[in-house]
Amino acid sequence: MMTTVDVTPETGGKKGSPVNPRSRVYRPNAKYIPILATLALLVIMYSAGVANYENFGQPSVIVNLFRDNAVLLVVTVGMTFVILTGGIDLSVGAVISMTTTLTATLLQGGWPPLVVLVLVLLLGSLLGAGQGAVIHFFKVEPFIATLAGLFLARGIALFINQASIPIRDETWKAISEYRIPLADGVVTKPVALVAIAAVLIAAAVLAWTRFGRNVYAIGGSADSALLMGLPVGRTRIAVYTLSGFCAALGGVLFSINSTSGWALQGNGLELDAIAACVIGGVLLTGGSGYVFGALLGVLVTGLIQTIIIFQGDLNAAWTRIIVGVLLFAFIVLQRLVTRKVK
Amino acid sequence: GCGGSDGGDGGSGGNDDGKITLGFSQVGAESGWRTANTKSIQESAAKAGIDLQFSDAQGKQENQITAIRNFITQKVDVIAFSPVVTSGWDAVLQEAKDAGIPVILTDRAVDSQDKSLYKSFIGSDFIVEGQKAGDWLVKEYEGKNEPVNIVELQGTTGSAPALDRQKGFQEKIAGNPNFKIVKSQTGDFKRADGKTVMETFLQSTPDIDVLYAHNDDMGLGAIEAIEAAGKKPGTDIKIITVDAVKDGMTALSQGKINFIVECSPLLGPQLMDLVKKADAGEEIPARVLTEETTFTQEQAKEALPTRQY
Amino acid sequence: MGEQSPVLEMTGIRKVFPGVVALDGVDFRLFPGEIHALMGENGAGKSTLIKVLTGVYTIDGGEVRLGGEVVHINGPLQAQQAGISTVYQEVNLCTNLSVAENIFIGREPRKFGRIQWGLMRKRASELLARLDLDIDVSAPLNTYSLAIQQMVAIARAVDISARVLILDEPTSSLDASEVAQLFAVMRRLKEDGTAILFVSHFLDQIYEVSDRLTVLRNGQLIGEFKTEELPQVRLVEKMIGKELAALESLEDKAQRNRERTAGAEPILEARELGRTGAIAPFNLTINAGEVVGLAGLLGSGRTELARLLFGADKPDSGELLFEGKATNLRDPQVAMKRGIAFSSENRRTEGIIGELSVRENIILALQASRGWTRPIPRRKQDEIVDKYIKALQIRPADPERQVRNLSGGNQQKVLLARWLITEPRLLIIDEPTRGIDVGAKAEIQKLVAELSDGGMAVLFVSAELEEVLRLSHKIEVLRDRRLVEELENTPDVDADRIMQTIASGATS
Amino acid sequence: MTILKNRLFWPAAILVVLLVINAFTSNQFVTVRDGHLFGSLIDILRGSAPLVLVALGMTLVIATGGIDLSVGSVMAISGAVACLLISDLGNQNSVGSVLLIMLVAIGVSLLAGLWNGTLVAIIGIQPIIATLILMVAGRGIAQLITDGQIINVQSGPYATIATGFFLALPVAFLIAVAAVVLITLLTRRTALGLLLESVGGSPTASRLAGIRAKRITVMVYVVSGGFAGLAGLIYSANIKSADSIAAGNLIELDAILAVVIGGTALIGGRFSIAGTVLGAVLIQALGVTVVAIGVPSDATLLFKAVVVVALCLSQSPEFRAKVFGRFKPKPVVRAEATA
Ligand SMILES: Nc1ncnc2c1ncn2[C@@H]1O[C@H](COP(=O)(O)OP(=O)(O)OP(=O)(O)O)[C@@H](O)[C@H]1O
Ligand SMILES: Nc1ncnc2c1ncn2[C@@H]1O[C@H](COP(=O)(O)OP(=O)(O)OP(=O)(O)O)[C@@H](O)[C@H]1O
Ligand SMILES: [Mg+2]
Ligand SMILES: [Mg+2]
Repeated sequence: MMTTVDVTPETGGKKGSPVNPRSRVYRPNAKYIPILATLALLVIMYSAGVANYENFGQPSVIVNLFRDNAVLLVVTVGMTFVILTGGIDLSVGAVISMTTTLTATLLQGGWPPLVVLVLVLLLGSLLGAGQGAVIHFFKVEPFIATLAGLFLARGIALFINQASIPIRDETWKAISEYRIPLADGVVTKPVALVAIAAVLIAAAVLAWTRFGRNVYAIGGSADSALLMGLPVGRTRIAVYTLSGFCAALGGVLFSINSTSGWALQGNGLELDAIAACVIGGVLLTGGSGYVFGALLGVLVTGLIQTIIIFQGDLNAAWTRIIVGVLLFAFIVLQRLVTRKVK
Repeated sequence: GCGGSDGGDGGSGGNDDGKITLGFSQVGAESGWRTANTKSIQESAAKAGIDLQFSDAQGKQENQITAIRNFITQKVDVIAFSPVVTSGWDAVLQEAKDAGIPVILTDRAVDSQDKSLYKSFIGSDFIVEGQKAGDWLVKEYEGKNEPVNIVELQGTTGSAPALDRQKGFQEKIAGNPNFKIVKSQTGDFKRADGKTVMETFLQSTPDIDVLYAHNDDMGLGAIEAIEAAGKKPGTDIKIITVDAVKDGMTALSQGKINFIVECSPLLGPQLMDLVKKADAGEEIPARVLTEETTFTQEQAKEALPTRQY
Repeated sequence: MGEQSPVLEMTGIRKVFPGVVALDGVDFRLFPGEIHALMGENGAGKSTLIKVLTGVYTIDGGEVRLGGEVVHINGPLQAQQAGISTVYQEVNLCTNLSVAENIFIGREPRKFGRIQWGLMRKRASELLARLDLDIDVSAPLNTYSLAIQQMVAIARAVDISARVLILDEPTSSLDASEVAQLFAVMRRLKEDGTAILFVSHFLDQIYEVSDRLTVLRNGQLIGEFKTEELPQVRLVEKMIGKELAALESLEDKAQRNRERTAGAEPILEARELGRTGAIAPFNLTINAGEVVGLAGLLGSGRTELARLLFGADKPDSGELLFEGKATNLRDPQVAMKRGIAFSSENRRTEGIIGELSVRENIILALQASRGWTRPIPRRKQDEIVDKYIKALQIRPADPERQVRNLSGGNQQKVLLARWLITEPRLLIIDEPTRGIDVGAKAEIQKLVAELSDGGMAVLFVSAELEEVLRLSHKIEVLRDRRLVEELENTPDVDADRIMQTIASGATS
Repeated sequence: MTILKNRLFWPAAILVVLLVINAFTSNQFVTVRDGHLFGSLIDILRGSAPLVLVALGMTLVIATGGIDLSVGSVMAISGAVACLLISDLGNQNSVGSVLLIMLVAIGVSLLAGLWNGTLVAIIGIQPIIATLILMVAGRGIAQLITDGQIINVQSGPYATIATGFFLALPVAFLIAVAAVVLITLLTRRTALGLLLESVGGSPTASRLAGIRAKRITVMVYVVSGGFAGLAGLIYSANIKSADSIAAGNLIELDAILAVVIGGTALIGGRFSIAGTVLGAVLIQALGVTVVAIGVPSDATLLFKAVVVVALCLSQSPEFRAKVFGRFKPKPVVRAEATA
């Protein structure tokens, strides 16, 4: 096709290298192996629960899993974006507490629900954007910038009100009590649907938009991404904004779930979210992982919790130990399976 | 009770041996007090022949909500829990009610307006505890007209006991302008933090007359700090604490603490009574107060040998 | 073309890094439809000039005109929008992404805002086919060798059809055929009116493809010349500021070396050693004092073979004899204990530790082999490091500078120094002259020859056939990840002979 | 000029400000009483000992690009083991037995570190999740050891490590100093520091340079475990009891913060022991200052947030350039003007 001056040797032989047994069929799957392994282990864990505990097999166990972990799920979605760029966001739990406290306070003060909703979501995003800006422009480590954000958000929440505040607003209550029947005797709530929607949207954004791909690129190598002419600063700030938004949304869901606001709400949630991401195969150094993985991570932690509750005879000490043991077993198995298949 | 007839149904679903199943969601294991509370509940459940489904929420409301929902799925007969916070239980309590499972609150209250969401609340009143502490102080300084500098070691910022014990205490001492809370800072209910904070109090405030600690542990930590500063706890600085755990009572009997307001963790037996009644559909009182008292140094010496925790 | 006005004009460019004046009043012009070579020694300031132009570094003085207008470019994104497309010296791609994405990221084909993956992959395959590269474009880039990554970077830059195309040492790890493909593409673009800025240390390539050249030395402009009017020797003189005699003397030396091959005892022997998916089982013997060259095309398995001999990868068949005894090179540490050294072709990710200083990078391997409890005394460190900074002309000659801030060629020298000070019995060097200027390259070749004279065995991997021919006693030819032939480097062996083997090599 | 450019200048400045505030609010900053030093400065130094120890170990772990979340739990375990064994002693004041017990507790902590290191280096689990396992389970183990109760001890020798004085200085402070000196010698007088930084800078390149990255990784987790164990002993000796729930709770966050304030990047590579120590003392001083100046508890966190924000901004060269840059002409520009 191309005429060249040199006598270039025949290079067609490169195509089907006889020594290369790495079958082409396996290749596209290789990147999904961690996720598939996680999924398989999740199923095994669930089956073990069904075999061991009465009523574990009820569909409501699975349905409740989504509903009880809706907040964590939404927050984890935001966290996934941040981690994919190689960053971390410690402020999410605190943003939740700030959001719930503010929501409850404002609703108590008679503000219209829609205004409150928009306001708190905006505030969460703003805080996220601020963190992103500090991280990008001043090259402050994400860890320390978002830790400051954590102090700030929870500080604001505690400053507003230390006590828990009930929400008596009709709209909030109505959403909180609204049930969506799925099957006979199985109901779910709007919060679960919001969470699932968040996962689907995030997955689509990551897979099919430029923004999503830029996120991966930055995580792979921010320097290279910059040299490739990608909008690194913009993307990075957007990612933290998104995480702030997700955390605020999580806070709203929390306030709907519990019709209350409290400054200590969501304490330690950031670690749960990070753990869920990592369990789901998202690489903390950035550039690799999927939202569905993070979803599986949330389900794994949720399922461990459910198993512990169904076990029912563990005191605090044993609860911790068993959680640790299950986590360990899961992670090691996941590691071994992926290593073997590779 | 309205859930009585359903309760039997739930019982048969939960287990076949006809035993009552109680789902209990504990706040966590944040202090020795809480561990004693857990133990009391576990032991008295065993004694009363009640199947206990125990779950530890590690201080998180979301975990508790999850646990309660799972109890509903498991079709337990009765649910009891010590709420992490006061607000935010309406939705899940409604679900329990719809499933016909009676709910009993222990130790901490909820602020639901619909009182039919739970059957009973058994536990102490933190505000009253604060008031008792205030009362003692007011009495102690009765007739003396000198300024009294008080420092306060609060519990975990934002937690119900911390807020209420502060509130009750303040109410009582507000009447006398001599009483002045000069420093108030959280010691997170922990011994070590109580010590560190007290060290700083001692450095920055020359004459402290009274220490009010929201629990024994912080008070015990503070005693260490006071002793290290070369002062005599109980004499140079009067100390009031809440809880009356064994270590606290010992210090009280040794004269290192002046007054302890009891906050008994031993709710188990009373709770099991209520559980049985609730399961049987019997009428039960909406508020059950734990039997608690206060201790002076003399009373402590008497009570100490028979203390269980 | 001369009468046209320049598409790009830089005047009085100055760039200062803490402690170094990288560029000092440099002028540079680029006309549409020309291939302009930027020449200079390692550290002369070529890459810096390019990075200043594309806004990676801010300018400390001077101005840039694009199409006659003064522009202030703030970053690569803006440069790209202004029609400047660049391949930077070190491969700067996101290796976690697929090949196709690396080519198209930032400009993915979209429909309703949704990336069209299928179309993207198809276009990527087509584009690479134009560079005669047939690879799976949906595989992550990090599954491919550095040379392929380099091709992908070129494909990306070429596809961003721009007014100005900048190629900073794109050919440093490409073999002859790939270079030919690249040049063909460059000529086509040139005909279409694109202005191309080209950096290379291969003088032959410069003379083959460039129309005009600008020479830098020590951050200063030496001059702008028409390529055809400047003989090679003069160019080298201009670059290094003195005459280059080293090359000639080496020629003799290599000749002499060829006569003395047999008789030495084997250091390393591979028997049916192989690794599935990487390299087919092969037999290879390396004798003391012998330079063994590996020749082959891009992706032919040279690197894979070399890694096996160092224990960087684990073989899954065959055995390895070290001085006649079977050894299991479990990991590099074991290999080092035996006296094997390996310098990777991928200096950025497998070579230098950017954050550490030149000194620390140089002593790293030696220190590792001594173990952490026996630190090399500081005085000795300084001694060794100074010696090698001088010997290899590492610039700036400041041992405490972060390696990250050195020019590419100087980083390569640091790596070489790292291995030389361990005084290995077998030195495996993968593309050691990659990105190294003519002068230094000659020095390094001389060094290799000397070392082998002194009894060291060397496994020499290079995409540059000339070099392999000049240095090796024995040449192993690879094709399709299979060792197809072993040639004694007799005088009748030349590039054509090897190319023939590669082309017709028995793939039985 | 150059001192202003030093990364540690601003943290140090803030620390000085905090200490000055303390000097003013406290009645004794440093005085001599009963033959030893006393006062709020001494309190701060003594109180920061556990954090300094934990942060030291954390620095090494972070230098290799890892993180250790389990330090708090290890503290709890070590305190629990020590107090349980001491409370069983016939004579709690026997120095020999107490020393032996402390060694046992530290041994257990080293094992915990070995566990972490194995998960990270050998099995290849991401550090944050590998150490999360022990963070969760470890506190459970500590609770099992103490049966959920607070175990009191009345051991003079044990209490000494936290509250005793030696040569007029607090023993806890001296232990911390000894640890700092030890680690500094270990990393800067041997090649360990270089190898650590190399592994943190690029694990692949380090492996190819013949560094046994795995071994080093395991080692830093073991060291981190050991220091956490020591910190746990001081923590529990300070209150003469083992509080398995409170001990070391959230200390990992403070420790990481101290490391980052000290100028060690979380991605690994170059690390600064001096910086970490500065960071740890700063955090302790901040906590004390909040109490000393009587910040109301509902505003405490906001106050801390402001300080941390100020700190992280002050450490950013970009921020300093933007804020202070306007006031001084850039040297580079000046050089050009004269050229
Ligand atoms: N970021 C930086 N910080 C400090 N000094 C730098 C930086 N980048 C480059 N330099 C210095 O600037 C000088 C010019 O380097 P440059 O990379 O432009 O050289 P080069 O001509 O491209 O060399 P090579 O042929 O080796 O690639 C060198 O002395 C180098 O050490
Ligand atoms: N044509 C190709 N098709 C698919 N994969 C290839 C091809 N060429 C190279 N590769 C990949 O790149 C690697 C090439 O191997 P290796 O690095 O040994 O090549 P090399 O001979 O050193 O050539 P170079 O370093 O110049 O690319 C292999 O692991 C393989 O996955
Ligand atoms: Mg260069
Ligand atoms: Mg190669």
